[in-house]
Amino acid sequence: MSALLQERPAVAPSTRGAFDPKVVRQQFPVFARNPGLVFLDTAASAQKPACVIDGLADYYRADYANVHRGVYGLSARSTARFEAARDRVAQFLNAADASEIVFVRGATEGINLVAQAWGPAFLKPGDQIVVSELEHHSNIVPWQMLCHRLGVELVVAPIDDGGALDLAAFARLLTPRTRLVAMTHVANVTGGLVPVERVVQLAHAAGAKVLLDGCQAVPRLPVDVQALGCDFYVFSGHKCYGPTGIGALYARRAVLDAMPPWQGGGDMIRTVTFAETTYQDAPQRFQAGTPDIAGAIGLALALDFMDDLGVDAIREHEAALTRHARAALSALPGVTIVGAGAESVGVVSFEVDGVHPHDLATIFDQHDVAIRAGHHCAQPLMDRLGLVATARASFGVYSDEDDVAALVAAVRAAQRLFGLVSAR
Amino acid sequence: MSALLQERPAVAPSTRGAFDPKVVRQQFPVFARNPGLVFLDTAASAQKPACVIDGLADYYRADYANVHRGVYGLSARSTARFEAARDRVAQFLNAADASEIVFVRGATEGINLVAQAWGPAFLKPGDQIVVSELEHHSNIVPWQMLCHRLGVELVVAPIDDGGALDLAAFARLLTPRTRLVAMTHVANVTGGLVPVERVVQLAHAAGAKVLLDGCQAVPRLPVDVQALGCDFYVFSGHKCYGPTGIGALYARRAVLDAMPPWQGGGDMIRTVTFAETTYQDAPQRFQAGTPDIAGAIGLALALDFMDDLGVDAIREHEAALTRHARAALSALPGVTIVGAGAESVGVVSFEVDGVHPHDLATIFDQHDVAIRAGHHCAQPLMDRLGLVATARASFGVYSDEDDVAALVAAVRAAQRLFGLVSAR
Amino acid sequence: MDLRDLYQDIILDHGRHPRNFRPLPGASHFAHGHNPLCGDKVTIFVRVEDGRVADVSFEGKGCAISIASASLMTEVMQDKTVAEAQALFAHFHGKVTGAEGAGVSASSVSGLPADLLEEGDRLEPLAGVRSYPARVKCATLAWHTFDAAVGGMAGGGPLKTE
Amino acid sequence: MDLRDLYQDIILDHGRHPRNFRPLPGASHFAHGHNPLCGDKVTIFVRVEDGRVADVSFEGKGCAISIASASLMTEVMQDKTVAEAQALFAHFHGKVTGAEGAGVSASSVSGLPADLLEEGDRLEPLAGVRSYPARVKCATLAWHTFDAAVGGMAGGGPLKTE
Ligand SMILES: Cc1ncc(COP(=O)(O)O)c(C=O)c1O
Ligand SMILES: Cc1ncc(COP(=O)(O)O)c(C=O)c1O
Repeated sequence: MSALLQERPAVAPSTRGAFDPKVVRQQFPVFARNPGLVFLDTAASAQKPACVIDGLADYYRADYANVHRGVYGLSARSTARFEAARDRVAQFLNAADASEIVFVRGATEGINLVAQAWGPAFLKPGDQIVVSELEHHSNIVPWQMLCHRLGVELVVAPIDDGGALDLAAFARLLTPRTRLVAMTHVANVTGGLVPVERVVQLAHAAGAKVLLDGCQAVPRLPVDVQALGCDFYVFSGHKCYGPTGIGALYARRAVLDAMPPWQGGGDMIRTVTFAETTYQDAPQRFQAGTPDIAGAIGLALALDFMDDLGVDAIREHEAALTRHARAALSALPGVTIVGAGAESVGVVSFEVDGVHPHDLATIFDQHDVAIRAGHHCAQPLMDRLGLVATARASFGVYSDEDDVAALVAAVRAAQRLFGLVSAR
Repeated sequence: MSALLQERPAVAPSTRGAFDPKVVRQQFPVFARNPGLVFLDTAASAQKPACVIDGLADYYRADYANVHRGVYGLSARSTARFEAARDRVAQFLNAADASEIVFVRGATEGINLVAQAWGPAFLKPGDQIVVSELEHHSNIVPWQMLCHRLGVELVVAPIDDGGALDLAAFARLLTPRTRLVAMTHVANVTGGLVPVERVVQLAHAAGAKVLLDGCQAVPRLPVDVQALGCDFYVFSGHKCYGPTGIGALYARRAVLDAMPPWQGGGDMIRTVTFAETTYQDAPQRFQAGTPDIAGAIGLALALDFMDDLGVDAIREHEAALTRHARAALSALPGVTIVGAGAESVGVVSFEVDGVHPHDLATIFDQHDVAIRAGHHCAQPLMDRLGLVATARASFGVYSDEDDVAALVAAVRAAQRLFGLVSAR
Repeated sequence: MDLRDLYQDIILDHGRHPRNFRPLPGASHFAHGHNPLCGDKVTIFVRVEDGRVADVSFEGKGCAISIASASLMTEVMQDKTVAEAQALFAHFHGKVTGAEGAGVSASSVSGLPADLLEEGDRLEPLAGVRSYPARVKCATLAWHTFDAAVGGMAGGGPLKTE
Repeated sequence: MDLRDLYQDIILDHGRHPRNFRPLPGASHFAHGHNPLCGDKVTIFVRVEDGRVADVSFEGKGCAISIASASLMTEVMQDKTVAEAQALFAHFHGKVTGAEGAGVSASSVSGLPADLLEEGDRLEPLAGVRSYPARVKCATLAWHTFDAAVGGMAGGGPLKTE
C-alpha cells in the first residue's frame, strides 16, 4: 500500500506557488460541457476534475473487485488501492495512523455514527452537548435525536452580532456536565472561520470531547487533526472535488477503540455464531458491509488533485477571492452581506433589498450564474439572523474574479428587473 | 422525471431472447484490460459494463450538481436524474410507488436501517425475530445487536440436510411473538433459491413482517415486491453491475410512513429549531445528508443494462450455467458440492478432498481463475455444514461454459500439484 | 426563455403590494404552509359561510412568485363555493405545472365553468412558472395551504377546521 | 511465479502430516488463533520450563500453508529460550513478508545468532509466501498465536499464562 502512495511524485509544499484558476478550470469538464456556466455553488458540492472522473472510470475498467476477502490478484489489487485511499486520507488530515480513518457516506453519516455509537456508550441523563448557532442541520439534528433518546441536554453557543462565535460566552457555557462540543470549522452560510483551536483547548480543559465538522474547511484549508487536538473530525468527499457517496470520520485511536460497533454486517466481525458475535478492531468495526470502494479511491484522487495545487495556495486563492467578492458586493446599493466574523473563506451570503433570494437565484440562472438561495440547512442560524433565506455564492479552485464580475452584473440585472434601479 | 424514463426505448419483455455471453462480455472493459481473466466471483461483486462506467463519468462531466436544493438549471437537471433513478429502481422491483425506495449504501445498510429505525419503534422485550441458517452476516448481526438492545429473541429457522430451508420447521417456529422474519431470497453460499413466497404467506399469517435480502436475487431473477408481498426488500447495486456505495431499501409505504427517522441531517427535515425538529415524509426522512447521487444514477444505468438483456433471459442463462457447472464439478473425483436445495442459481460452493479452499484459490489464481474461498460471511452456515470454508464459483451475464471449463481444469491442476491425481 | 414571462408586471406588483395580506379575525379555517427547501412560510385564513368563501387572507414571507400567487389566489377565491374553489385550484395547477392533469383530472381543467373563465384568466400571469420547474412549489404553496385549511378541497371532502 | 515455490514438497508434506499436532497435557501456556477472513483456527499449546520451551504442539483447521507453518514452527521452537524464540519469530516474519524489518527491527533479522542459523534455514521453504501477499496471514497465524500464548514475546515481555 505504501508503495502505491509513494508512486506519486513528491512535491515539497514550499515549491507550490499560486495557481491560475483559468488553467485549473480547464481540468474540469463541466465547463466545456456547459459553456458560459458561472458556478458559484461549490459549498453545496464541488465540480470534479478530469483526473477524478477518469481515474474512477479507469479503476472500474482495470482493477475492480470486492475488497478484503479475495485471494485472487484482482481482489488483492483492489484491496491495496482501497487501503491506500485510507492512508491517503490519514496523511491529508495528518492523522497519526490510517486506522483512525473510517470511511462514511459523508459528514452527515460521520456525525450520526458518533452520535449513535459513541453517544449511548458514554452519555447519561443530565449530560450536556454543546453546539453553536452556526451549525448545519447535520451537526444539530443527530445531537437533538440523541438528546431525546438519552435525556441529555443540548446547549447552544451563541454568535455575536458580527457573525463570529462568541468565545467568552462559549467558555462560560462549559460545565463539568459538558461531555461533547460539536462545532463547525468553517460555517457553511457565512464562510466564517471558527477559532477551533481555542474551542478544543477550552472544551478539553472542561473535560469534554470535541467533534469538528470540516465540510467547508477541508476543501479550503490545510487541516491537521493532531495539531487541532480534536477527538473527531468529519468531512464529505463531494465538497472537495471527489465523488458523491464518500467521506471520512477521523477519530483518535483511543476514542475509536473505546466505541462499541454501530452497524452490523460483513467485514466488521471476527466470529459470528447465533449465540454470540465478536467484532473487529477499528476502523473495520465501523464499516459493515461492502464499502464504497470506488468512492474511497476517487476521494484519494481528489486529495491528490488538491495536493498538487497545494492546499496553502488553495487557501490563499479562496481567501483573496472571498475578500474581493465581499468588497464588490458591498459596493452595490441595496446589498447587505451576512456577517462572518473576522475571517472568512470561500463563501459569502448576501441579501438584496426588495428581491427575495429565490427570485435572485432564478434571475441569476438566466444569466448562467449558479448560486444557492435558501436556508442552507441552517434554519437556526437564519432564525438568529432574522432571515428566512439568503443568497449564497461560494468558490472553488476554478473560480476567479470574472465569476465575481458576472455575479455583480447579475445582481444589477435583478435590481433592474424588479425596478429597483433605473434600467440603462 | 418520467420524461427521462420514457426516453428509453420500450422493449417488450417477451421479445428479448437468450443472449450470447461472449458478446455481452465485450461490453465489460475489465476483460480487455485483464486478458485471460476467468472471473468467477460475481456473487461478491459484479464487474461493470461500459455503459455504467461511461454513463457515470458523463454524468459528472455534464450534469453534476448537488440535488434537491438548487434553483439553477444544473441542479434541477441533477435532481431530475437522481429522482428518475429512484423511479427506475421502483419500476425494476415493481414497487407501487417511487416513494417506497430509500437509497442506501448497500444491503447491509438497508438492513441496519430497518433494525435501528423500525426495530426500537415496534419491538418489545420477549418478541421474536426469525432468521434462517442460510443468512449472510449482514442479515444476522444487525438483528443480534437489536435483540441485545431490546431484549428480543433471535430464532433460527433450520435447513434440511440437502441445504434447503425446512419450511415445515419454519412454520412451526412462528408464534404470536414473531414480529419479523428476515430471510435471504437466494443464499450467497449455495445459490439456493428460497421459497420466499411461502415464507411471506406463513409469516403474514402469523402476523409478522418480512424482510427479504435480495443481494443475490436481484442480479439474477425478476423480482416483484408486490407479488412477493414482503414488507421490506434490500439489495446492493455493486452486485448487479452498478457502482459501489449504492443500494436500495424497498419498504411498503404504510410501513415506511409508520417508521421514525433514523439518521438526522440535511434533506430529511421539514423545520429545525434548537427546541424542536420536524421531519420530511418518506423516503426523504430516511436519507440524511447529501446522497450518493452519482451512485444512484449509475445504479439506474445498471438496471437499464439488465433490462436490455432481459431479466428472464439472465435468469435462464444463470440457471443453465449453474446446472452445467454443478454437473461438471461433480463429475470430478474428490469434489463435493455443497447442497443448495431443489433449485439454485448463479452460485456453486464446493470442496476438493485434500486441498483447502484457500490453497485452491491461490492455485486457481495462477491459472487466472478468480474464485472466493472462505466462510463467505456465513459462519453460522459453515458451522451447520461442519466446514470452516468452501470454494465458491459464481456467475454473471458475462460467464459461460468456457469459464466452467477453466474452473474444472484448475481443480485438476490443484489436485495434481497436491499429488492427489497422477500428473499426466 | 424571457424572464419577463415569469416576472410580469402584475406579478411584481402583487409581490410588492400583496392584496389581502392581513390576519382574518373570525376566520373559520386556517393553515400554515411551509416550503422546507427554502424556509418560505405562509398562513392562509378563510372564513367560510354557507359553503362559500366569505373572506380569505394570508400572511407570510416568501419570494415574489409565492407572495404574488397567494395574493392573486385570495382575490379569485373570494365568494366562491367549494366546488368553484376546487375547479380554480385544478385550473391553476394545470397552468403552472404545464402537466395539465397531473394529479388533477384533465376534464376539471378544460372544464372550467363559464362563470369562472374570467377568474381563470386573472391567473394567467402565473403561467410563466411552468418554464421554471424549480419554482413551481413557490407558486403552489399558498394554494396547497388553502386546500389544507378548508380540508382536502381537491379530494372534494367536507370542510373542516385544522 | 511458479506455484512450486509456494507449495514445495516439504510444505505439502507438513500440510498433510503435521508434526506435533496434538493437545499438550500439562501445557503452561496456550492461545487460540483465528483468521476472521477465512475462518481458519489454530490452538497453540506450550509447556515452558525454566524459561525454555520444553514442549510445543498445536491443533486446528486450515490451509496447507497455515498447517505447514504451524508444524514447522513447533519443530524449530522446541527447547528454545524466550530470546531465541523471539529471534526466530523476527527472522520468520522478515522471510515471509519480504519487508524485512516491518514491525521487527532489521538487526534482529540479519542478526540471527549462529546457533540458530540451522533452524532459520529449516524455515526457508515458507519464504515462497512473500510472493503471495493474500497468504501471508495464513503463514503467520500460528506464530502470532504462539506469541500470544507466551505473552508478547516480540515485545520481550515476561511469560504469562493466557
Ligand atoms: C445474501 C447477501 N446478503 C447481504 C450481503 C451484503 O451486501 P453488501 O456487502 O453489499 O452490503 C451480501 C453480499 O456480500 C449477500 O450475498
Ligand atoms: C458545514 C456543513 N456540515 C455538514 C454538511 C453536510 O454534508 P453532507 O450533506 O455531505 O453529509 C454540509 C454540507 O451540506 C456543510 O456545509
